[in-house]
Amino acid sequence: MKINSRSELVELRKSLSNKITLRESGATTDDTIEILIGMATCGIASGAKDTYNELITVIEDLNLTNVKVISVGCLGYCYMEPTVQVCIPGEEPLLYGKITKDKAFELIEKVIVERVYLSDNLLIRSFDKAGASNE
Amino acid sequence: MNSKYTLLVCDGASCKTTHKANLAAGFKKVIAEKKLGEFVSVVKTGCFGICGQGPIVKVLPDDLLYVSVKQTDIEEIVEEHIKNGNVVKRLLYTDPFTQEPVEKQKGKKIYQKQFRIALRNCGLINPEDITEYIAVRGYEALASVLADKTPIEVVELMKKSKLRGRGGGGFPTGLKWEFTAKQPGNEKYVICNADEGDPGAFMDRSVLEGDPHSVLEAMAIAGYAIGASQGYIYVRAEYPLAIHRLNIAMEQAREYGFLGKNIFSSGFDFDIDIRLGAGAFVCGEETALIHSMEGQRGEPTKKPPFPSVSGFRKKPTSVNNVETFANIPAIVLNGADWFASIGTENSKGTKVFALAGKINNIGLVEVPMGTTLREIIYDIGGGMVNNKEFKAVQSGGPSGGVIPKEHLDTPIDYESLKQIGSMMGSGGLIVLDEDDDIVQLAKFYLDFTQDESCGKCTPCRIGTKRMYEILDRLTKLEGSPDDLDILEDLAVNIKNSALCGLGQSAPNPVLSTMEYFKDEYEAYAYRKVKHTYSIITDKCIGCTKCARVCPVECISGSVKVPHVIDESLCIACGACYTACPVNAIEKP
Amino acid sequence: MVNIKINGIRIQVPDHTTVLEAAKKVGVHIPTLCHLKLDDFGIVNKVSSCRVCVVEEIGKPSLIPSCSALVYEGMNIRTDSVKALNARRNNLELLLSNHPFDCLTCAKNLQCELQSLANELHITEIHAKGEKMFYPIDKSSNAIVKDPNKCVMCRRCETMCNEVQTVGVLSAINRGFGVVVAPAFNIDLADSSCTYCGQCVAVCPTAALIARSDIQKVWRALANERRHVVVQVAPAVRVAIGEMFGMAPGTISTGKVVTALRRLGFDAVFDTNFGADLTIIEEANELVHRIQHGGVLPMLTSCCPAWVKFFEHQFPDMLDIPSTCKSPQIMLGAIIKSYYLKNLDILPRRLKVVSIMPCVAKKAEGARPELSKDELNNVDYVLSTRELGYMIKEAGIDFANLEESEFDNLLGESTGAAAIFGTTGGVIEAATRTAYEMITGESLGNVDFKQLRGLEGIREATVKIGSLDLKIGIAHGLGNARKLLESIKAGTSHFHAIEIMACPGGCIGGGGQPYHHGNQEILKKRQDAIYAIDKSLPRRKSHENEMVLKLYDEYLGAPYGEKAHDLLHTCYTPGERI
Amino acid sequence: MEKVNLDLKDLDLEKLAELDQYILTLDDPVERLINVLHRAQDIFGYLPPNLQLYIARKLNISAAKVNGVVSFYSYFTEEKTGKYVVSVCMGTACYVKGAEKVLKRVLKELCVEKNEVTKDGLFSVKDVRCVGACSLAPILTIGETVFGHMTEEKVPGVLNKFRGEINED
Repeated sequence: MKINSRSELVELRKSLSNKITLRESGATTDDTIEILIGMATCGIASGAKDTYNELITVIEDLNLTNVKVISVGCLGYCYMEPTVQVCIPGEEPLLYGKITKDKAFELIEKVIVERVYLSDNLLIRSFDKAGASNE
Repeated sequence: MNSKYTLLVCDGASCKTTHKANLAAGFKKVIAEKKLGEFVSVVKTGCFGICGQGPIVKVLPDDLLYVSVKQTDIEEIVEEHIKNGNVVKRLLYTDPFTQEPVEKQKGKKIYQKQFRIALRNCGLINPEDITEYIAVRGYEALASVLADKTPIEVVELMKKSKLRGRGGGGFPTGLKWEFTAKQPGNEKYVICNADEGDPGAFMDRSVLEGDPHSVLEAMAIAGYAIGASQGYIYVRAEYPLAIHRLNIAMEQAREYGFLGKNIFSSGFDFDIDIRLGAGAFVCGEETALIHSMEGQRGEPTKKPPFPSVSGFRKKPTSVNNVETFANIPAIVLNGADWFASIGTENSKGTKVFALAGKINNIGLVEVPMGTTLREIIYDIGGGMVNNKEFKAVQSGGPSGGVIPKEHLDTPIDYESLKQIGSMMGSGGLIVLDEDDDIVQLAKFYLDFTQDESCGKCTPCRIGTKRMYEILDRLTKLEGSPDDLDILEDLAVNIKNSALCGLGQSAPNPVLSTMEYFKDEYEAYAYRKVKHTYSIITDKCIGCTKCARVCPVECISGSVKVPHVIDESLCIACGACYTACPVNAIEKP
Repeated sequence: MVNIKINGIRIQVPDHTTVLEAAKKVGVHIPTLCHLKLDDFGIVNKVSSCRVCVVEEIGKPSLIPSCSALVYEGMNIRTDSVKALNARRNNLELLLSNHPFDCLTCAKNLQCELQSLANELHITEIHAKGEKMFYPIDKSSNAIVKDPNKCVMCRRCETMCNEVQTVGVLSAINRGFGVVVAPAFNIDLADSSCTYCGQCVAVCPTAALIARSDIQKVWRALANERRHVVVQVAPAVRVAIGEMFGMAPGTISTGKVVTALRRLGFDAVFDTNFGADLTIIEEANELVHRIQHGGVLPMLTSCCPAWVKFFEHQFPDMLDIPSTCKSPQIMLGAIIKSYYLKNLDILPRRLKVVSIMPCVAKKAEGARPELSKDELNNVDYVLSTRELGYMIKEAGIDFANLEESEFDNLLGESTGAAAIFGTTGGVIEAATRTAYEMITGESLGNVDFKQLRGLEGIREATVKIGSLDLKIGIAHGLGNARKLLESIKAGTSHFHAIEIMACPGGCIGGGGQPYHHGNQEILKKRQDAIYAIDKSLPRRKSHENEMVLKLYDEYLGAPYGEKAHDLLHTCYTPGERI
Repeated sequence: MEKVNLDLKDLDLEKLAELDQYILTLDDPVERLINVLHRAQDIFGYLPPNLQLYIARKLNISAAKVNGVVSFYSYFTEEKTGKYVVSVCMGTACYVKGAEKVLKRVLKELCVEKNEVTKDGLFSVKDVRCVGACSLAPILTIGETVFGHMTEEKVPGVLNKFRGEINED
């Protein structure tokens, strides 16, 4: 689909805004839960691929139709790889570190299903960033 | 009362367990009682990271923090702030530096030392899905320059932002574009230098893997500004994932018409191709990079002529690195003034650093220029592993130098780092602790440099080899005090007379370590370095652990009796040092 | 014009002047090593890699290479700052620290640019000693010895081999301290498609690339009383050898060379120019034969052995177009080993033919198997002009003050046509003089075909011979030869005859000549001398050489005939390109 | 000197066809020599002299130029490698955390020098510059697999995993 003008682009972006507000603040009109997993070289070297596959398996096993796993780049927390960000509509997105394959089930079960935190893996987001959602 | 508030109530693990507070429920209850439900919503959030002051409540859109909030404070917050619009000053977060209560969170250094521009999308969007990039205003910067600005205006914007090259030298990007734009001729090129060869640096890789579209978009903007319709990304072959994602991104960008002919119906054509590196550090130097792209040995040529005059295929070429490009869409969208408001006087914006070495939080950080090393290492980096003593931080890779303790509070920018004998380089920061041998480290770097020297010019080809040999002699205790003079002379000469920037900076690891750790060099030169381990009798508890791990069985002693190392047999492997539970072993 | 300041002296110089050139104008000398400038041939080696010519530009942190840095308005240079002087010394010391110290027995002793620099900068101690590069010495070829351990990475040879000659044998291999200039995979030169043109040797500042020395073998042959040792001297030698004895470039010393050779003990001294006249008669006949019998055209000259090797390796599918004539040295060798030999009462093995050549490739040519008869080479030993100079010096002969004498008359007569073989355009001019009279049957009044002379890399001319417009092409330097060959291959050029010489300038600029160290003035003087010899001779057409005519009469029979074919013609073998 | 094999007949025809096919897709294969070499190394596993010569002929450039380029870049290897290439990262982060010891142990375990192939053809060892996963320092990679936080002691176990694979074949 070719975008021919700035206004077309802005229209398209507006239709996609839920994606970002969910990840930034939890605000969304959708009810899809997103799990972002860091899949850059450092993440993969720490086992992110295995975690990714395991997350998908667990989600399928539990038949969680509103949970999407999305591979993203590196957040910079290399010492805590693999890192996972859980974005639940209406809640501040939370970041977890060292979510290896064997932690995947626990993450889904506790965070998504039971809605409690995995306190040992909780990672403090330590940065602010140049805005994207403001115009 | 016409705005809708959101209360973000800390529900982090720490707050939950230490205070056993159920603040969120409390707020909901009070709000319901006061019938304010339609004006305010309560959202439980994760930890804000200042757990010592928890529980915390963040009020949006006022964007201010109340700390140490107790059940008994709920009533007051709702009544005063929500209903009457007055800030509850006694609960406000206090800035630890100024001791002032902070009313606004954003833009102030509260706990977030990092500010991400180049990495703004890394880890937040799916790099293989262009719609996610579009959702964060992707390609709007390109759309806006094509719609509203002439190429000259884009160059002016870049000049005004004062963005400087993030690859090493720190040359102003706007000026580089201006030189290239002013050259006659229609055939010009934009090159993205993604040959991140500095060992210990991986920020460019992260950007390419996490946010490839921002680079593509910026290259198109550069193409428009300088009058080029073709760009190339010169990327290390050692980065297969980055190459894979770039290829996907380029394909999607073409599909959406962000690359190719007549972009945004503006008549501007621009496309990008990938050229692979093949393992040569020197190809980070722009003339060497261009030769490599032309299928030649990656040997630098003298400048001038600069690539902006005669570059790829002898045509005017602008070479910028990945991180530089990654900043550009944000600059276009937020304005040059916004960017120029961040950082120090001569170094604007932020810089990404790759933190590694003996530090707890190894990873990538992006901080405003002017942040001190102490903040990076202790506040962001989480301090030293095992609480060892900080010795120095090596910055700028093989072209940079070490920065010792006394300069930890230097605000980092291009000039200040140069002044203390290091350089920004690509932004690798390797943290060293008391166990690290500085002369060995210098030797490591010289080994790297002489191995990676292209071999073209005399000072680099032979000079770095001789420097390495001297360091090797010294560390084997075969050197002499004269060697120190020869080493320094060589270093100065190479710096003065090598052909390319890499050669000229190759001696930096030695020059800076000699400046700050002269005594360690002298210890080797005068052969005062003790190269065996020994046991501090007073501290030894006779646990026998050291004797058991010693590979040459040179430790003797019986249980509960202080042990002794036979120094004539010790091979200084350090096994005993690691094994000792009571720090009774002294290092050489 | 721009205004600059050098060591405080203000000077105005044209744009695009280098700092080095500008400094020269104010009488400031800056040492150089890798720098090489041969403007007339379009060669500037500007790698700026040795860093021996660095100077300080006030206000700049790094030193700049004066050989390639261009001046600009307001530039302020110090060539004499301590910073620059130290860097030069230090870099030279570094080069020396990686150099074998066998100067006393080195082939380049007192001819070595590195050695001169060490003397100039008065280096008496190497401070940073260390490991030296080690690569085996390549003595595989009959022409060139390559000792990478003496290489200073000036890359002049690489420039010559690739950009000027387009032979493409040499390249920098590996990197860093281990870098070496070598053929691909560091194979031996003999296994490569090296043409032995010797241009690398001509520009190498040290002894990393030198011509193989045959002096000892020649001394031994001369010392053995049972050997009959004869010598021949090529046309370009006599205008250059004087330079080795302090004589001005372009001094004609034909007679002195003959005297010197006799004093060295050669039993007979012959003139390769005789062979050249013979070549012309054969070549002109071949050309006329090809034109009149619809043979392959154009015909290419084949006097230059580097050129022969070049087309064998680079154009193996075009081996039918070069003339089948042997080169003058080999023709003369063949005649000596047959015609001359039959009047001597000795075993063929005991007759040794030595050639004095301006060339490195001639050494390899002498050893080509197809150029031998009954397992005896047409030529046994080939000495370069330089080598003859060394022998004369060793024998204590005061060359500059020698009396002059004549070649042995049996194979010593020659014409002006032969003399001009030594320069680009000469062979084809000589051939034209003969072909003209052969085709038209008329006597040629003005023999100076000036349209064929000059120093441009590729020249074209049309000579009217009766009703025929003879189209002639000339190229010197193998890069130019390649261009011409490719245009023929592509069918865009149509010539009757083409002359090619591998070295820039022709044989006067040969790889075996006294080192000109990049000074093209010397080459021009040599060329002038060649034409002066031509002009001074009573006979200027090869077919007027009475000795040559007598040779055909008595021995060879008809030109381009059966016996001539057997003795004076050869064949070519396709080679690999590597 | 050891004779260099320059016999083009020793090259696998099928693999050459694949390389030719790739070269055909390039508009300027001479400028893209490095890409051609990458592809050739992907197909053949390494770049032996006769393959370099083949590429030179194919692109109509000198073999010296091709070899000059191949020998300049450390990513290209002219020697056959083992079935598994053990790459020990020698980036600074790994270095300060003891990568040298790991490398030494690997070489000792396999009884080889750097860039040498073990007798069974299974392994060859090389040191590489920064893999870019500094948080796992010191790192060692075998094929695509990354082993982080390496110690000398872990080396035999890691290698055995790959030895085992062979036995199972």
